[in-house]
Amino acid sequence: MVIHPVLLIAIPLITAFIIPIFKKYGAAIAGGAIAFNMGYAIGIFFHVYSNGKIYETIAGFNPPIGIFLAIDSLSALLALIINLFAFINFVAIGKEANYKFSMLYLLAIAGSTGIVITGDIFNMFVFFEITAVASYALIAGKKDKKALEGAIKYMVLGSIASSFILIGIALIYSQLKTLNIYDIAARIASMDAKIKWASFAMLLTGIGVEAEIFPLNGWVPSAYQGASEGVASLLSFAPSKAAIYAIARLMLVIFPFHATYEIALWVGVITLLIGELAAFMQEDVKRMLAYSSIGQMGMILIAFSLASQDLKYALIASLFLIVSHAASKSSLFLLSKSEKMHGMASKYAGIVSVLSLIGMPPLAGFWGKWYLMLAAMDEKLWLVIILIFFAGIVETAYFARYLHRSIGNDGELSLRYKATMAAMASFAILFGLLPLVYKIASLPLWGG
Amino acid sequence: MGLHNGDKMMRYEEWSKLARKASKRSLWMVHFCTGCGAIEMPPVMTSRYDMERFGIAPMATPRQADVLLITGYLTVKTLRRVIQVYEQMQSPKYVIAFGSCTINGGMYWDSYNTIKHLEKYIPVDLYIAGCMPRPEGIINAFLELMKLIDEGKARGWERYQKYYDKYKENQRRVFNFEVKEEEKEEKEQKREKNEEH
Amino acid sequence: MDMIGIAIKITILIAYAIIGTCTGLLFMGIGRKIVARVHNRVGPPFYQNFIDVAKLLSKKTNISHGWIFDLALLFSISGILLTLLFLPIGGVQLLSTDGDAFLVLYLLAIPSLGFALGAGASGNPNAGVGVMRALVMMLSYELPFVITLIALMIYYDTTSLATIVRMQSINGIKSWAITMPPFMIAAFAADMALQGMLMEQPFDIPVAPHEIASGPMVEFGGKYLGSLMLYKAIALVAETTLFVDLFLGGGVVAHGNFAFVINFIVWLALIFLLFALSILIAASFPRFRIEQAFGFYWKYEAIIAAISLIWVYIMVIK
Amino acid sequence: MKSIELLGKGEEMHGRAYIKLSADEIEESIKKLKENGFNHFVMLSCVDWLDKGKFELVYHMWNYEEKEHAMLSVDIDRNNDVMKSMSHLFPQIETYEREIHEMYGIKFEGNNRLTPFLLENWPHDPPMRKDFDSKKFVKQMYESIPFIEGDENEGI
Amino acid sequence: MLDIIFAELVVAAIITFFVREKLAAIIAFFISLLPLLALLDWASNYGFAIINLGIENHMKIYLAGVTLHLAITPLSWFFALMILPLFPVIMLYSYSFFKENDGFFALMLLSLFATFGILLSRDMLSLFLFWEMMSWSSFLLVYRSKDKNAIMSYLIFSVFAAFAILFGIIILWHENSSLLLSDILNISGKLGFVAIASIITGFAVKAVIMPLHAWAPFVYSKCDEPFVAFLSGGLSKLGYYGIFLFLFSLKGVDILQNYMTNVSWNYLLAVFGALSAFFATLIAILQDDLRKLLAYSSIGQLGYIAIGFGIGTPLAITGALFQAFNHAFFKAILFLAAGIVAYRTGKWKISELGGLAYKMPFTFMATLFAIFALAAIPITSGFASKWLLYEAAIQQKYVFIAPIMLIAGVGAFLYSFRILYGVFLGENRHDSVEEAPKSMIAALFILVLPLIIFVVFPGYMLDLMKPALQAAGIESIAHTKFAIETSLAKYNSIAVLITLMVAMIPAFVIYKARKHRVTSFEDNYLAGEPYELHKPAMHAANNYYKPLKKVLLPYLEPGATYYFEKIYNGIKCVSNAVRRIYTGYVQDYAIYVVLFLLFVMGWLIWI
Repeated sequence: MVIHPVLLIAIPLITAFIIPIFKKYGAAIAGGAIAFNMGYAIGIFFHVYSNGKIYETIAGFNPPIGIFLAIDSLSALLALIINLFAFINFVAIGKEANYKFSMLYLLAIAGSTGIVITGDIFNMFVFFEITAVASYALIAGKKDKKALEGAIKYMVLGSIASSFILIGIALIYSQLKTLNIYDIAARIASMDAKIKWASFAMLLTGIGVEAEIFPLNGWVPSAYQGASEGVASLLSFAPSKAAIYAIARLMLVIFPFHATYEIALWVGVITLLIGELAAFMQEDVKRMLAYSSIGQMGMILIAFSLASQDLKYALIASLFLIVSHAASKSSLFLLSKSEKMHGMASKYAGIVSVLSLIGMPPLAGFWGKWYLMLAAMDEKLWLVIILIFFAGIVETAYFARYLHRSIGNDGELSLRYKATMAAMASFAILFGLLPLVYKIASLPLWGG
Repeated sequence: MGLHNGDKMMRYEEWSKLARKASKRSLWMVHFCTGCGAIEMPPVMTSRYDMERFGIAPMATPRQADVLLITGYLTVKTLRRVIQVYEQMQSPKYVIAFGSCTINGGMYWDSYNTIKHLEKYIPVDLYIAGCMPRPEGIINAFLELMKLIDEGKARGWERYQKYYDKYKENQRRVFNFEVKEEEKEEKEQKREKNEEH
Repeated sequence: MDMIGIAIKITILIAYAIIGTCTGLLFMGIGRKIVARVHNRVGPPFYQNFIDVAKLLSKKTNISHGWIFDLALLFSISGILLTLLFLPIGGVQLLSTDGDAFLVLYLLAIPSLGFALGAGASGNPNAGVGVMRALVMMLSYELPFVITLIALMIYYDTTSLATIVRMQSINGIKSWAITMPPFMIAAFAADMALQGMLMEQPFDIPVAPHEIASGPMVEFGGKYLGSLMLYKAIALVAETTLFVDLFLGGGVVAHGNFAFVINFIVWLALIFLLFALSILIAASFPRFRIEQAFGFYWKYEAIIAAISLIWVYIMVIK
Repeated sequence: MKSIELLGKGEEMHGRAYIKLSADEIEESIKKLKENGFNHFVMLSCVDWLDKGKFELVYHMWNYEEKEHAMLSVDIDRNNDVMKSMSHLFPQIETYEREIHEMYGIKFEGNNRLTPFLLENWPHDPPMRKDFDSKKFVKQMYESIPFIEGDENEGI
Repeated sequence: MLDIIFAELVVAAIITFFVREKLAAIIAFFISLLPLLALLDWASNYGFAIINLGIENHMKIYLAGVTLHLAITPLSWFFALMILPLFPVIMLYSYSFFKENDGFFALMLLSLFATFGILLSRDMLSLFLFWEMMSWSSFLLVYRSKDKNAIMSYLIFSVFAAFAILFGIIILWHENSSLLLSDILNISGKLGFVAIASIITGFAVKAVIMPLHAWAPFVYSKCDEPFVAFLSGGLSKLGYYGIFLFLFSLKGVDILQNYMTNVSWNYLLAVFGALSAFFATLIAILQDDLRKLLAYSSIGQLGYIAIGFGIGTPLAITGALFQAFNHAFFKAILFLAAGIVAYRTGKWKISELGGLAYKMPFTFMATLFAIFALAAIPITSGFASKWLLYEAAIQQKYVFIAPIMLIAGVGAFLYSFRILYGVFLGENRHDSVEEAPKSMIAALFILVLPLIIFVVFPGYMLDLMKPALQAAGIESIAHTKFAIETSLAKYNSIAVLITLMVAMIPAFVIYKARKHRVTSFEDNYLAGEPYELHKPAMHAANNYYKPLKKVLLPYLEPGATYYFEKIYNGIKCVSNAVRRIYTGYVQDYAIYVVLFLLFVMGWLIWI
């Protein structure tokens, strides 16, 4: 049967604009839309899982002009993660979501899914804008001083970033007269060298702000701290994952050169170190988790940069890391609502996510670290391995302190909330055991 | 404390002659230095008089000792400790009492809290006269004790077991300073005398 | 080994056990005589210790503190007899082919551990403190003794006492270990350790009668004290024989058919000399404090022993 | 004599200052002497004047610079023998008071350790008082206890 | 057959989370018997023939796209025999130890799953995977103790160990591109050296060798007893299993050796072992807390095994394995006994305990036997193992190690008597205490059993070891059922036993010759002072080795934790410096973005 991935974006956008009309039922409609999105994303994932890539053009125009969607193994998995966790997160947010909140929520989901599955670079910029705006509003949703401060910071940096992306795309368009990523990749060699590097730098910086790379992630701590738990969890799996996917698309497809690989690798390493060390002495739980996710982003960037040298294991590592980070970090953000881990479910969620992040076996985090090490070993990057180990130990230190501080049984959470947390955390186990990620990663990449 | 009824009376003749011979030549003593006799003990041990040639050695605890030396006057308070030490010793055990204070109270004959006749409370095998006997006297006493053991006459510890309840009765009376009844009404008369005084 | 051989061996073992006890008691008596002479006193007859043991064992009432207290009695005599039988005495290898120096070192621990248990079970605080001091003393004198032991083992490249005695008695006195310079130093250190092992005066801290009312032996009376005296006697013989075996060729001088008798006499003489030496040291030294004793062994003695060990090591490597 | 000048009364006896005081003056006079060099409290003694019907408590103090011994004497009626405790001035007074209480039966208010001190469980009235006839007590107490005669009287 | 066991372990672990603690204990007990059955069945049908199972009949587990190879080998069989019996005993012990079921049994079953996995894994990935499983399942058991030091130190050290092993494994994998353990032979040179060294340090952390032991005292003294019995008895042996595997079975020693020929590297392991034996024993003597004392004594005894592996001769390795076997059992007994004491009196400090021997006779007997084994008294199997180590040290003429080992052995007497006297003898201040529940006593005496078997037949233990040693290419030393023969001397355990019995006769005669009367505790000689007058404190066990402490403390002062504290503070000030980058002002962040852009362009265009 014919699969139209465009629905993944269309449905949430349409429902987002319908909701203001039925104010009372806003949340219910949004829930329905997200549920549809989840189901459809699972369908697409298994379709791609069984018979490879899907290309689709919209409105009948052929590539250079028409909007072009391309879903390969990487984007299918990311789409699945974003929509799956979006639905669970929405269940967790539950009643607080009035119609304004659910509208923004839908926009953010639509934007992130759009980035992931689009094949057109300008289209990706548009979706970046949508997610960025939605996230500013969502962060500011909590209406207290910290939230506003976080939102403003994110907005300032976000706007600078989008302008850089636009310049980057303009440079490419001026040279190659096409916006289709597939075309750009094919004709990148014919670009003038200086403009090529300039566009790469612009794009990397622009998307980097969203993807929390080291110097560009100033907004991350205050944003995550300000946002409410639901939004922080959303931020941790949707926009940042989409952004790191965009960089991956950049690295793997458009600029697969050695120079860009080195830049990305060392930026990733520095982000990892800065993230972990900053988190080491953090007292506030949310800020600590924010710095920790910066660190994890750094590690994913290292994995993708290694993947760009088409090392067999690096891609598997990056996928495992993304899955593990999404699952455990969002459940930890949800958990940070109550100071202490009370009751069996929250203890289960907290401990499983911490163990997955540290890299303990059967969980996804372990496989991520294992394959990352194998890939790094292929490249004989001794210093990188040592630094990853050091960062790992620092990470263990502050997570151990976090686990110790959260012993105790005050801070009551509703059963629904705890169930969602446990569900998210158990995805780390699920992906750790099933050979899904391993198989999907070995499929041939699109456009590479 | 003291004697448990389980420890049935030991007949003296059971003892083999050799055992008495051995215990005679190896008397281990613990000396309870209450009064002024304690200072007489060091010269007995040192080279001039040297009691070790008779096999007599000073021991630290009553468990290891055979002879208990009471070296001076005993107040009621110290008598309680002496009896505790005596009962911790393992029979056959002997008691040698020094000086006139243990025989009949000595110069403290009229003091309200010193013990007058020691053998009322613990069986004494040998008294040494003198207001603190000289070392020769002590050595002579030990030899005398050896002769007694040899002839099987030093059986103070057996008397203690035989008349155990009598000893205990005396000890109890002295510890609680119990005085007979007739003494009570004398006290009443004295009180009236004081009132009108 | 057939039945007759075993029977002979058992009789020899029993004979040596009795000889060990009697010589021990005899030497203690003579020791007290020597000390008396030093004090310019007449001193007890030499058979005094036999009388003391007989008196103790013939005590009418014996007071014990429960079954753990009785362990002391059982372990002490059996442990030290066991140690004695594993030593080559006067050239006669009793059971020492079956065990070696480490076994003897640890066998010495059985009686002291038995005592420690018995003293502890009595509940008397003096006993507890006494046992603590005995164990600290053991820790302190073991260091120099062990270092000299290892020096010997490395030199003769064997740990079994029987072979050490055999190698030292090849050509009589000339082949004794003490004739070689490094082992002279080692012998000095080991002799100081022997002083601690025998619990003679400068190191009789655990059984100090004045401070802790004779330490572990506070509650021991009658047969318990008797067994302690027997243990002390046999221990005296065992420890001095160990020293003789290690440094003085186990007293083996002659190798003829009457060698057995001559060796036995030489062994007796050597043991007596050693014991006399330690008695003389005892008579002329006040009792140390426990920290001083620990410092003495672990600083000075250990250094002396270490020098001899290194010297032997260099000799062996060349 | 320095103490006599200080307190204004008392006379010199055998080279020591003997000062007669009443029960309530005694406290501040001790304090006064204490500040002026009499920092050594020698002892507290008690004399039982049976015929005069009074106890005489003497507080002995010594001055090291002046090499002077001051004796502050107080008389207490024999029948209501109560005296204020001075242990807050010199701590060792408490022990002396305990002994005097046990031997003479004088009650010292403010001294909360008047427990049995030298005589364990002594039921009779205090022994050091003159009216206590110790010879008679000995006869009644110790003579009344019988010797232990064994029937076959072996040994001694 | 193995995969059924693995499946059952996991299922049981999940079930016991939700079931009441009594039922959970029963389930846990029966499930933990399964691996033992696997052992016996392997021993019976393969017999002791040395069959190195080829790859083909390995059991395969497919996990996240990777296959794990598992099979029983002679070496893992011997170590399993040492570790696995602990589990059913601990389950039996904790049947009445825990009041409510808060996941103890489930986590113990997970640890059993991981231990069984480690022992069976035939390739480096599964070894590392199960090793990590072991560290996090035991971490969760440590996590129950709710003590900051224990949690943090345990997790950090475990992760450090894991990374060290991972570093080694990826190098080995990279060199000969196959994860199978049997293929590590053809690696050499600098990389091989670094790999083996890091793997050994990784395993050394769990084997509690001195410089890496800082986590042990905290963890041993804060977690609940049954787990600590497994931790010290079983888990440390896994560390040594790893060391043995990589050093001897896979010829790690030669790799280390031929890289730097002048330095004999395994001697370094022996030196660390000797230091840890010596210092841990001295520190153990001065401890007042019972669990801390047992913790340091455990580190000390483990030091012996490290010495044995360090010396490396067949004699030394046999001694080390024998010592590992003994240590697993007598240390488990001691910790379980400490658990019983705490279960009944609720106190840890030795100075507060006292006089429990007559109230808890069975516990006392079991502890007495364990103490004899610990202190290596000749009639116990502890002596045979230590004797072998001493022989090996003298044979190799290791002048530095031999005296330290012997002194540590003597030091063992001191703290073992401190336990006996402080806890069981002396004045009894806990009258209401009664004997431990049946299940605990049964657990203790099951553990005493193997120690007794090898008392009489040390030779039998060497037969058990023979297949493991042959598999590693080390020939076993000559031994009959009773006696062990080495080039230096012979140790005939049965001779010692019989002579002791015979020598016991005169003592028994003296004992029976005279009747004796048992007096009460009050009738003690207190310089004549009657006890009941004012009940003086009679327990001499608080601050028991005061003179020794006064002499030794200045030398032992800066403990290992001091140095790790310094590292922790170092990282702390680095992280403070890093945190200062996030100033909190948006304009700084904006400048950062622009600078980053210029940096990237500059880098790309000019370089």
